[in-house]
Amino acid sequence: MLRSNIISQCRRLLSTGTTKTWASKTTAPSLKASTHYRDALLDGIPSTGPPSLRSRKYKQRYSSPEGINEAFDVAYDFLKSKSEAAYAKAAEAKDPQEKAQLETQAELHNPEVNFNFAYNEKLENDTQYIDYELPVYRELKKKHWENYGQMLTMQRLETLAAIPDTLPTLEPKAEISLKFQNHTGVNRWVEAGKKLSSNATTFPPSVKIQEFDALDLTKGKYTILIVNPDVPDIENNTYKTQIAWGLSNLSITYNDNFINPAKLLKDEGKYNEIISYLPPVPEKNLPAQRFVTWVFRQGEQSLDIQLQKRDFDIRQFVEDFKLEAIGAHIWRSEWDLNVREVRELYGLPQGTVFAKVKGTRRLR
Amino acid sequence: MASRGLLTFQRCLSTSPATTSATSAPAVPLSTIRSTLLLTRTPVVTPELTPFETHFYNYQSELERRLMWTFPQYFYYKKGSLSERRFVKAQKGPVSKQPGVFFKKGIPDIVHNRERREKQEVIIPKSEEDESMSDFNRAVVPNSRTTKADEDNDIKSLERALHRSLYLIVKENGSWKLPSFAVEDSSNLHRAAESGLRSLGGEQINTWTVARSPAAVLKYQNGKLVAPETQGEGLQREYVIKSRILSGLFAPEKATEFAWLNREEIEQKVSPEYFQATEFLFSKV
Amino acid sequence: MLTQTTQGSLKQPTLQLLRGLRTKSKNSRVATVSAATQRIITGLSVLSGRKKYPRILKLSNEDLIRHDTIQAAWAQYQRDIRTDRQSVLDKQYDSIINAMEDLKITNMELFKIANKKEKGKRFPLDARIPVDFPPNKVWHYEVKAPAEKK
Amino acid sequence: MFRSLTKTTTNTISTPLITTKRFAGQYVLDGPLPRRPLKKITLGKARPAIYYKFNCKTEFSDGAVVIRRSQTPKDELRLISDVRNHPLWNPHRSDLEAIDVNAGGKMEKFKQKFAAFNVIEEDVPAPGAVETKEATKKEQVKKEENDDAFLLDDYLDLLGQNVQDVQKGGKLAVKQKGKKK
Repeated sequence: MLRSNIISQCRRLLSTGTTKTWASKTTAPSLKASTHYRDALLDGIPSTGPPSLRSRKYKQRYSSPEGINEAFDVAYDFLKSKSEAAYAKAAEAKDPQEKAQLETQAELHNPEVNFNFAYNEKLENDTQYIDYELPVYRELKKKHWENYGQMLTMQRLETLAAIPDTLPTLEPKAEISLKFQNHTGVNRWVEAGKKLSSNATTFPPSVKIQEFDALDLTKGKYTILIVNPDVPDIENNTYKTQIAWGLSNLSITYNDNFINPAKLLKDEGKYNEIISYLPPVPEKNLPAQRFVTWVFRQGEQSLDIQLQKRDFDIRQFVEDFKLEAIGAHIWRSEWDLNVREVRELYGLPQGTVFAKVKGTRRLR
Repeated sequence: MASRGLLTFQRCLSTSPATTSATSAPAVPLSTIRSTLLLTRTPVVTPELTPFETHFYNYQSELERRLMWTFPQYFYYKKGSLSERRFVKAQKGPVSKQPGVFFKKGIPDIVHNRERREKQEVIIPKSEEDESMSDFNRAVVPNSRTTKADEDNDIKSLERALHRSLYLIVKENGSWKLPSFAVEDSSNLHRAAESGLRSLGGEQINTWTVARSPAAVLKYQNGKLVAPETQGEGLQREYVIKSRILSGLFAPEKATEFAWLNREEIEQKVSPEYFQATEFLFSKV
Repeated sequence: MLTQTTQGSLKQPTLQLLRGLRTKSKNSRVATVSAATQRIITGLSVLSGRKKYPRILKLSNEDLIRHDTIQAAWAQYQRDIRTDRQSVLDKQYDSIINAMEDLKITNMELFKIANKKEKGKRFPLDARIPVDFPPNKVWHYEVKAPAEKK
Repeated sequence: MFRSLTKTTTNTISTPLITTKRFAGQYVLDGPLPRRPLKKITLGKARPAIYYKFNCKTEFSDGAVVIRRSQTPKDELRLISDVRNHPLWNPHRSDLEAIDVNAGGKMEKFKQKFAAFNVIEEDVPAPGAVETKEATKKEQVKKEENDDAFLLDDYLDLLGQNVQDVQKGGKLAVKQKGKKK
């Protein structure tokens, strides 16, 4: 014990690089921390200070808590032995689900993996550091998503009544993020439930579908439907649902899962556009319209339907084609000064101006 | 745990019909039943720490010491008193801020004579050790956790391996096992075990029976151990009664070989089948 | 400061403003409180952390991950101990059940005595919990019969 | 730039402050400013009270040592009498004398100090002994009891030297008169 301590102390002083290696069976680069931080992470903070601090002054001032190096060395060996056992089990496992679970277990407490995940971009991931092909990063991301993103999205979907108004319920399995990539400069991920200007939503959104489960993604295909349940139906004095955009037969991988114009152009002919994009053009003096993006697993079947009419019964559609909803997103749109330009751009007729209703009285 | 509880409940329910049938059925002859004593010497000192535990506890205590509030000296030592002067004299004060001096680790941040970025080390003033000190005043010097019996590896001593549970085993017919005694005139199992122990090892022993109900049953067929679920004719049964030794000693008058051993040593002494059947009774601590 | 001047006994006392006159004691900043109040203040200030807090512990990114790793390893270690202990307890419990069931078949008399509830049973008075360092006399070899209860 | 900044600050100071925000959602109406702005403890910023503790080596009467944590500035503590040498907790040990538990304690000191006044047990005070007030009082009470079967609690003795019995009713006065005669 004492001897190993002295050796590690010497190594710290000489800083010739760490000798610690995890029991990883693959040589994926994302299972190793960047060389800049690796030695400090595994062998303790060097006398020059932690590499993660930029300023020389703060590097000098920093001091680690006492006893952390010795405790870490023992903890690392302990976890590594557990990891070896899990890898040995995984080698014998037949079921891919079980194998993925064991591999996750083997890498979940690897400090390098945790370091990579904690301090790198998680949504627009660099596969050098975060590789979602590895089950451990999917597990970490799933925990991260469940802690905030999933709860937020579900709360917005339920409080804005998108859930009973479009589809009866949702058991979220994948993280759906949405963004409008265009010249307007609104190039941020849209928070669920946000009101967007009609200028920003002129062109179709880009959708990111992050799967977490261990699936065979080469076979499974995906469908995206964007529906608007707040289209005024003047004849019946009510609202009706219209489809704003529909895509099917989309194929994704764990890392390449951002459905944006670039990807659609590249995959031309491989996917099916159920109906072309109709941007939100809400009428004046109506309450905000909800645009709900639904993402489905369609299995191995091909869905080659093309719709002509915008009026849409999403429940019937889902039932007909046996789609499995895995995630949803929502944004809202209200009339603003840009609506006229959008209508002109898409050659739409002029919108109706409704009478102003004071207060919160609803249309009957 | 719930299913386990339910199991006992079912067993309780099933006792009543079984009782009536059992009374009518002929009992197994008492000569085939023996009472075995599992006599434990519980640990005298706390368990030894593993390297992981040692380092982890050290790290946690260092973290706590770093986050501890400053020691309120003014509360324990009255201002201007002799004890306060002695206390203040014993302390190593922190390095305070000096004009024109560069501090590599940052300018000292001292409040109430404590560097706020580090743990506070309070030294308690000690008077010099001398002959005149009474028995009450002398410094506390703990005894060693290892004893002479440990050095000699005296397996008959109760003062060995103070951090472990020790169990009494005896050599019977050339093999080591737990001491077992015949049950005479259907008294009861725990009495038979305790009186048997005294007849073998003398009256100078103070034990405490944990429970009257047996902790396990060992079954022999033709002198060989069989599974505890086995039923049938010609079985020899040994019921294990748990007990603890509190003081006194086991000193057999006859030349009976005996030993006080911990779990690992028992594993080496007894036969593998015997250890297999009884291993869950021996504590790992 | 307004003070009364007594110049001329016949005159009415007048109020005159004096500058720079000290109105409080020299150590006016030190609150002059009674000893009892001071005791209460001292006692309360022991409970208050206002001047006793050390600085917040800030860990660098590397150290934070190292700390989390230690905690994860400890949690795993404790879990292992827990499951181990539980499995032994399960075995012991099953063994007791099995032995009692067996005793019921073999000898009803013995079973009835073994199954009897022991009312008012307590731990022995001379049992001791483990200590960090052993006593001077580790084991007491002589046993005296305890005095009978009156 | 600088000037404008100063100007605005003076402006804000000169304008009377109507509302002061103390906590989120709580407004205190027009009044004097609080001397020190009340500090709001935000989520995750609360700090637990970790008092300074010493590792105290505690030695039992038989030499066993445990290390316990204590706020008292002591790193050693020695117990004289505890469960390890008390006859009650060691029923099977013959080497323990039944030592007086209170030896050297407060009760013992008290007894030593007031041994001279221990007259309650004796019926007749020793000749030559100083008659204390208590003794006389006791006599009085006894007489009273004999005279009139008036029961007064003996417990008054326990209260101390200068105790005066409470006069209840007029009977006592009558007796005193009789005594004076």
